[in-house]
Amino acid sequence: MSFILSILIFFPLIAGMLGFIVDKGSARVYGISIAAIEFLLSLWLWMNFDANSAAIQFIEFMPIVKDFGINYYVGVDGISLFLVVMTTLMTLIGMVSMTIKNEIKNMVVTILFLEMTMVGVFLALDAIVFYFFWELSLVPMLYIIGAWGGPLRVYASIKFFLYTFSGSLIMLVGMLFVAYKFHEITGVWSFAITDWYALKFDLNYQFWLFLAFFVGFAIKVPMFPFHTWLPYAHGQAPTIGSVILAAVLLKMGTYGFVRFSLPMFPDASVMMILPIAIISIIMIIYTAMVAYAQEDMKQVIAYSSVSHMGIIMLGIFAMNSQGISGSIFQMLSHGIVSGALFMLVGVIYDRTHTKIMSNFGGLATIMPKYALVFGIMLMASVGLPLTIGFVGEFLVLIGFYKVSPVLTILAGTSIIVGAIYMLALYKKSFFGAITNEENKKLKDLDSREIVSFIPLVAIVIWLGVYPKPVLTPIDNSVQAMLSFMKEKAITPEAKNMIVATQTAKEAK
Amino acid sequence: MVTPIQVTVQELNLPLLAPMLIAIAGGLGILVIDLFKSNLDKSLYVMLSMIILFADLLAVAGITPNRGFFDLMLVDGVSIVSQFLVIVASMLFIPLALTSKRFHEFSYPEFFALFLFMVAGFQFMVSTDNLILIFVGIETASLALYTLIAMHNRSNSFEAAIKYFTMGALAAGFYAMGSAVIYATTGSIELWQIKEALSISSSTGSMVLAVTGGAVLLLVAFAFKLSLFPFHTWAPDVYEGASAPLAGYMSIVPKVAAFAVALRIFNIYIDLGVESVRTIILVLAVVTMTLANMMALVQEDVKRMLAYSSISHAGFVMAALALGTTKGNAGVFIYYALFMFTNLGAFTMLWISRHKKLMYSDRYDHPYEKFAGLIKIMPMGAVVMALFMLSLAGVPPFSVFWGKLFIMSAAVDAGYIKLAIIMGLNSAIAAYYYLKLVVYMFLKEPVFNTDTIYYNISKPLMVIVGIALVATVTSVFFFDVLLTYIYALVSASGF
Amino acid sequence: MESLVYIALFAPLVSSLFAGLFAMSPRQTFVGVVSSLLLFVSFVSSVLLGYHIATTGANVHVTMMDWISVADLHIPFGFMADQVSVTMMVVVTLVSTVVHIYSIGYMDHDKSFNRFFSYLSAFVFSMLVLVMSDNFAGLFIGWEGVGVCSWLLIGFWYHKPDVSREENPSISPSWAANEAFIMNRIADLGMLVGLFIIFWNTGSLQYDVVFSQIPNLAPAVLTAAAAALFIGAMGKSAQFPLHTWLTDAMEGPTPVSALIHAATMVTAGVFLVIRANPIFSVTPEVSYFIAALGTFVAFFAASMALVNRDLKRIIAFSTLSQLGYMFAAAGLGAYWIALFHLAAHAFFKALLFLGAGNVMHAMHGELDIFKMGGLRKKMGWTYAYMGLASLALAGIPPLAGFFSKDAIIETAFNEGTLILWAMLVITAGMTAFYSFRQVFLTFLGDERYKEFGIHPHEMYGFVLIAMSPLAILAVIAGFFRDWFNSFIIHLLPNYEMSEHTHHLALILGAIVLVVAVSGIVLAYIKYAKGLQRSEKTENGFIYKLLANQYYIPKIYEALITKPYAEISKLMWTKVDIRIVDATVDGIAKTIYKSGDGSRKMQTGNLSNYLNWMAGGALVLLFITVASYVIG
Amino acid sequence: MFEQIAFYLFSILTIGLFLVTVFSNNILYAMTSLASGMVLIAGFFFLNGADFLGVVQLIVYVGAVMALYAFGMMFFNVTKTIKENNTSNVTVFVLGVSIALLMVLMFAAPISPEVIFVSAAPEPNATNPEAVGLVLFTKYLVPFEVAAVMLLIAMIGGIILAGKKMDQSLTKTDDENIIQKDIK
Amino acid sequence: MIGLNHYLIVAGLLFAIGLIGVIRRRNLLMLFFATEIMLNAANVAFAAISHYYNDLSGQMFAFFIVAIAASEVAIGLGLLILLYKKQGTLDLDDLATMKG
Repeated sequence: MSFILSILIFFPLIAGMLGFIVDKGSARVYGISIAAIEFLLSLWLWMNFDANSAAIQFIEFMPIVKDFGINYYVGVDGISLFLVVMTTLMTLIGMVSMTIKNEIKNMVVTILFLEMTMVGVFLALDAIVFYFFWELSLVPMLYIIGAWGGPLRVYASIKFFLYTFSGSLIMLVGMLFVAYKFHEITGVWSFAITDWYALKFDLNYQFWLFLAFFVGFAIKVPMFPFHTWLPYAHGQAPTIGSVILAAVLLKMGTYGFVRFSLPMFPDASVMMILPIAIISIIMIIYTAMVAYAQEDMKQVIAYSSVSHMGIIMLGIFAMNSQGISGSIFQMLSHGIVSGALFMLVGVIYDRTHTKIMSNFGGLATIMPKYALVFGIMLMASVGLPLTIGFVGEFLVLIGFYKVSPVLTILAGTSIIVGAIYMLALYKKSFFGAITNEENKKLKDLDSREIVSFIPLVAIVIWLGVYPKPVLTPIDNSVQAMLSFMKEKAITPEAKNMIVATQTAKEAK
Repeated sequence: MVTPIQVTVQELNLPLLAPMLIAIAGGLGILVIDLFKSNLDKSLYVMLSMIILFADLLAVAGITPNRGFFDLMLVDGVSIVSQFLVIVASMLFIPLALTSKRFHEFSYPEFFALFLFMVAGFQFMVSTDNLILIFVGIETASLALYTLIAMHNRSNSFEAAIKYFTMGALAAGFYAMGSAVIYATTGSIELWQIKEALSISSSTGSMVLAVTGGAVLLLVAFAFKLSLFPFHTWAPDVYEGASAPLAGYMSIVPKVAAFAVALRIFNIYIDLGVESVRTIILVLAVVTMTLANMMALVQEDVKRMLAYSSISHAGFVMAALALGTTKGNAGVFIYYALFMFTNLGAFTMLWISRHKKLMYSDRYDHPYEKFAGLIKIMPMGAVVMALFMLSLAGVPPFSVFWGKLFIMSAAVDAGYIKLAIIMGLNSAIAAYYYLKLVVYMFLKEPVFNTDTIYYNISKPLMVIVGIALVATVTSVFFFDVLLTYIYALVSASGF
Repeated sequence: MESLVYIALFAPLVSSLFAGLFAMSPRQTFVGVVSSLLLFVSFVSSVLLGYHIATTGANVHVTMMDWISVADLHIPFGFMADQVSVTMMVVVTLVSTVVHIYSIGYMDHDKSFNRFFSYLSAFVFSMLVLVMSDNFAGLFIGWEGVGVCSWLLIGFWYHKPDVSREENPSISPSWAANEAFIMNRIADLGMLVGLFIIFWNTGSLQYDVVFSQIPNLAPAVLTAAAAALFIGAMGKSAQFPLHTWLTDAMEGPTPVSALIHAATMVTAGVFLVIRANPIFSVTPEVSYFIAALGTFVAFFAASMALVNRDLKRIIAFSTLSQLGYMFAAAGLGAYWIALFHLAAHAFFKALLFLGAGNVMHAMHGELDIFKMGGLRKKMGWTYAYMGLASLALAGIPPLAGFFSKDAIIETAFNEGTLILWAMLVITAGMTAFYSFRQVFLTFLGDERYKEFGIHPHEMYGFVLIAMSPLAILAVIAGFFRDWFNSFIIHLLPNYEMSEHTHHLALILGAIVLVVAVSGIVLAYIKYAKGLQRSEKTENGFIYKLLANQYYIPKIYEALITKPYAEISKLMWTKVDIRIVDATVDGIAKTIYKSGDGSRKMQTGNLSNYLNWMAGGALVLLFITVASYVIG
Repeated sequence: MFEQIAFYLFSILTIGLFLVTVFSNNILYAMTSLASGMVLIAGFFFLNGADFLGVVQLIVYVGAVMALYAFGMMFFNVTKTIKENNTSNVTVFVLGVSIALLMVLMFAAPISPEVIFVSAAPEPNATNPEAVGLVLFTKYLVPFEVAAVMLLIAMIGGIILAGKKMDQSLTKTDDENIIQKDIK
Repeated sequence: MIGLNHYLIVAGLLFAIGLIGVIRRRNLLMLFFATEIMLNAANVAFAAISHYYNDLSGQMFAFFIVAIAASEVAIGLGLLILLYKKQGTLDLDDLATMKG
């Protein structure tokens, strides 16, 4: 299994191609089996991953365009490992919970393609390969939103595509410039990220390159004020689309910051802490308020995603292990929780064909199991300790406190504003009297839905209570990255700001 | 008394002429066959043309870069690359005559003869650095092309041919005048001599105006050929009026040839550091890609949209040419090599769906509505077309992406970061109208729920689409080879 | 001993999960019984632990496993039983055992019976985590855990719809639940910040490490940490200005009010101050503020209780008031007295609430004391319990409240803060008055309930028996004060009255007693005979002010809730859609429009095209000439 | 002196005649003036010693091209005054005069290249046609042949486009309606 | 003395006149006349330069321009006739079905 990463990336692709042959009626089962195998493969990867090593493992290298330094170069470290596992898991669960009836085969195949691109993004170590998967992921998502979405689906899908596409093209220019600089210095073309790490840019270059990459990543995250595609995309996407979009696609942006921006431009990153923190805080508070104003249940969760992504961004720019590890953990947690929440909205949407909260009320009486699962996910979303949502948020905030107490307090309001909109949602939909007579006939979760939620609930609690197996490998890699950044930083401010833990311990 | 001139055959280096001669002889042969026996089926001529083109290709492959025929012919790397592109594109084009429905032009054997003459014209055009032969080559090819367009025989195609012809004639006037100015300033009409002359005298004050003025007049002529703003106005109408395959062909072959010549001419100025020429070209390129993109956004017809998109792509490539680096120059041909398959594939898809009557619109053959819900009517067709569209939009790993990547990289390397960003943003704008078609095909309901879209399909057409598709999708595997080969040839030619 | 820690801690969790298994099935009495038994097991373990600690003086400390471990931040799941935590454990498990048993009777008609036990036990587990944790993060787990359980339990009858504030000041259970949760969250942010300050300055969140580092820390850091932690405490203990949720929390079932909103959870804030006393004792400014705020809240809450007509709300205000007392003590440095009052208060307040629950049960959910009266005849036992508890609350010797409250008032005097002392004394009188106003209106006088066709009946016998431990403790707890003092000073700093105070102790006690008794007497005169309402008083400004809780909920609604909702709406409809999104769409539209505009150059007329070409050539030539002329 | 007189005469006449061509509304005038202009252009050629070119100009333009135009003109029967919706004079004036000015400006500067590469110097002893022949059939043989192909194309193109077969369009006729004889 | 510049200026003027014709004319036939003028302008320049530089390349160029002009006339007339047969007009204003 030395080609495990390639298998992970391309297995869904091949299976997806073969999926065209499968009969329509069996397509769903086929999709679930493939996703399950893929998930098991990712678990195998995890099992065989050396958690004590911070290095990149399972490296595969094969030249594609030799003269231009483009190589098929993949590898996995603690930062990417769990994102891959989460991707395969959420794909599997999304597939299990899928209720789409029309064109099911196309859907299954599309999701498998999407899975390939998502896994590819997290495993790529060559900028062009990264870009390749990054862009390619837009296509299946476009199709999913556009083909199975709500009334505004075409607008939403095109907006999603064009917005992200524009940003990433600017990022591409940035990548090309880095490659050019690499060529200028070493005389060799290379797009390998690990090679790029070795480059030291002066401050001016760092700043502009950081901005170029920022545009690409920020739109994907999405950071304020680039976030407006998200409510449309979520609002219109079918459940599975929202699940994958929220759980995985958004993480690509934040992952990009960790993978590219920080190690490549440490000084610019330190320079940008304040602006990014301010944007993050705007994201946290502003979008939380907007979420509170929503009438559509799904839009609340869509905006809440933006708010949570604000926390993740903040953590990444804490420049210490707590913040960054916390961010990565929060990516996982947000992936699982928001994915579950979107699935939950999908459950009620399937039954009533509405997502407007005022149409509900008193659901807890009619659908107690549903209310229970929703309640658990809600608590995880607002960051209740012993659920997965707390660990990341706590680490991010504690990490950023080192940078700026005042900003941390502002960002910390997320625990308040987050509770406000989530509880309001829960109250409007689940509590109170049953206002709509038709809702009395609603069925509680069926066994298929329960099966798809149980693993999520289990993970939410497991990683809330015992996050160590996940946190340790992440932390190892993050610490290695931080000490590398500290080493590499050229300005004294950056050297001061970046907390490589080894030195922090010595200082004590 | 005139002294006799001694020439050895060796000196003439006749193999350089072989490819063009093959094409011309082939064309004449077809005419002769028609003389002896008329009423032969078009498939015969298609196959004959294929064979002739293949022989042509082999002849090109056998050439070692050299000068020949009193140094008039210049077959260097650029020439070989462009000839390859011209011939390969022609070979992809010719089988498109084998449609299941009859169209007027293919009932003429002369169509194929003219076509082969045209190919020879393009080959001459790129295989010399003498302004006369360039001019004669351009006109040979163009006159044949005008006829081919008009032979589609409906009012739109006449209109297209006349528009193209008239503007072409005007461009010819500019070319002639520009050449005269250059001749006046250097006393030569051979580009290598012009370059030497200019490198000595361009610095002297009084001549600068004439030197750049001549360049600008030539630029007008080539801007017309390359459809750069504001000389592009013919392109959308001509593409709309011409048959789909010919439109696709026009978006590749004449442009490749014109780019090869433009490269020879304007590289002189760029190399000599005449910044005004470079700036003008850059501005034209940027305006072209941006404006054409914007206009493509609002089109109702796919073919017309593709016309604007071709204009935009040409602007993109023109910018690479203006960089003046080997990478940029190689990028021109790499881009077209990759763009060729995708674009021809897309136009072939239009050709497959061509109806004789206008069913979906009063004016257009291929309005967007025609493709609505294509996924339900011909799923494979929709997927293939979508792949072409994504490739055109520059989504990796499809072929045009690599071209874009390379050219943007060239721009970045040359220090034109802003240009690269403009290119990027333009690609994003362009994505909209490509996506629009994808959206129509995948996300809308069909207008008529029939399988009439298949109207014009035939096996050869499917094969061509297949080839285009494979080349588009697997470009990631051959891009390396292509890059190495073209780069080596272009840099060996001194560009 | 370690296993006892685990048993005490996890028995409620097991109980909760067990009850949770049946949450969606119909009422099963055995669920309540099993839960109560498990809670009793927890209680016994706590008592055994307490005995162990009392006899050996050694703490029991266990570390279960790592929780979060990132870089130099290591947070384990560590639990310890020391004097403070074991006191809390005993109190919590005792009261909760009683409440569990009580609930079997009280909730017998509720179809969510099983679910109720699940929540209730979950609460106890969270509370135990809160008190037993050996680090601040663990405390925070419990802190949030009790918050959630409180949310669940306040909103237990979530099916009730929202009504206007005039009809029900708490609007609805679910509204009250959300209010409680969100207000607590506001305070929790302060708590979190406190944690951050502590971590980045000491490198740990373990109590022992943190406290041992205190001498090395700058005063400013300590002040900030203490202030931040106290903000956390203010939320959980419902101190002004975060107090409104507590009275609204009375929407929950009465056992919940007894357990959570009287005996245990609300005292978590006091517990935090006591637990973190090494920090607070070196930050006099914060401590003084705590004392002052506590005193103010004691008075403030009592004043609102004077005019309230709602049986449970009166008790809730009294809880608030008593929490003020505790904070006053803790703020003045008398941590052990605060803890003692906490325990004593837990007993009699829980008893009071449970008694109120009996009344409510009898009155079919009616809570307006103006509609009761004369219930003594029907509910003798309940009358006795409530009377006893009220006596204890009023601080009448020899009941528990006397010993604990008197000590606090004495402390205020001892510290020389006479204003605080005076206010506390006045408050004691008010306490006595409103307690007995409530008791008399409920149990004595004319039987007003008959007008409403209610047929009250006494609570089940087993329930009354279950309440008896609380009653007994409410009576005798005070006698253990000295013993408790000697037990607790192993951990907490002792607080000794000065010589001067000692001399005056008797006089001081007498003053308090006189004030309290006069309060009772006043209540008797006014209400024992029956309800006499005076229009004039009720329309008076002060009466209205108090009855409307100083209009604070309305102010909050007008200044915070409504503006927040409106601004949110504005942010969405105006900023997000009209500005941010419109900009994006605007760019797209501009591009599209310019496409439409430039399309016009494509007129289709060849002559125009030729003109374009000529024009283009002209411009290019012109540029050339211009650049030649210029440069 | 003769040269000067001839030059100015020819210049003024050609410019005048061509202006008539461009501005006249009568197609006959326009064509006549064009033909005369062409003759005078040949005069320029003779002035510059390009005898061969002059003859070619006369034969090709005045002979062939004008014959073709005349033929075309007769075909259309447009001998009368044509009605044109000419481009506005302002545009014409602005564009035309500016271009003229710019061209003059460009050519007015003294053209004195430091290096002139003479690649095809005429044989010193040969007459102009001989010299032209020598160059044309050596160095410019290839363009010459290509021009032949070009003329062939023009011929074929002309025949096809003006031919009868274009009268019925197969492109517009449904396949079922195409009778074999229409095809050829 | 008549210098090269004189000829070039005349050529330039003729070119401009041709261009004016192209701009102004709406009748296709008249338009073709104008393009012929432009080509002839270039020819004048070539012949003159050829003379002054004593180089035959210019005459060659002019020769080929004549050939090209002739070919263009043939094709142009072919198109013209075709258009006239189909549309019955030579006015460009009537030839604008494709636009936008």
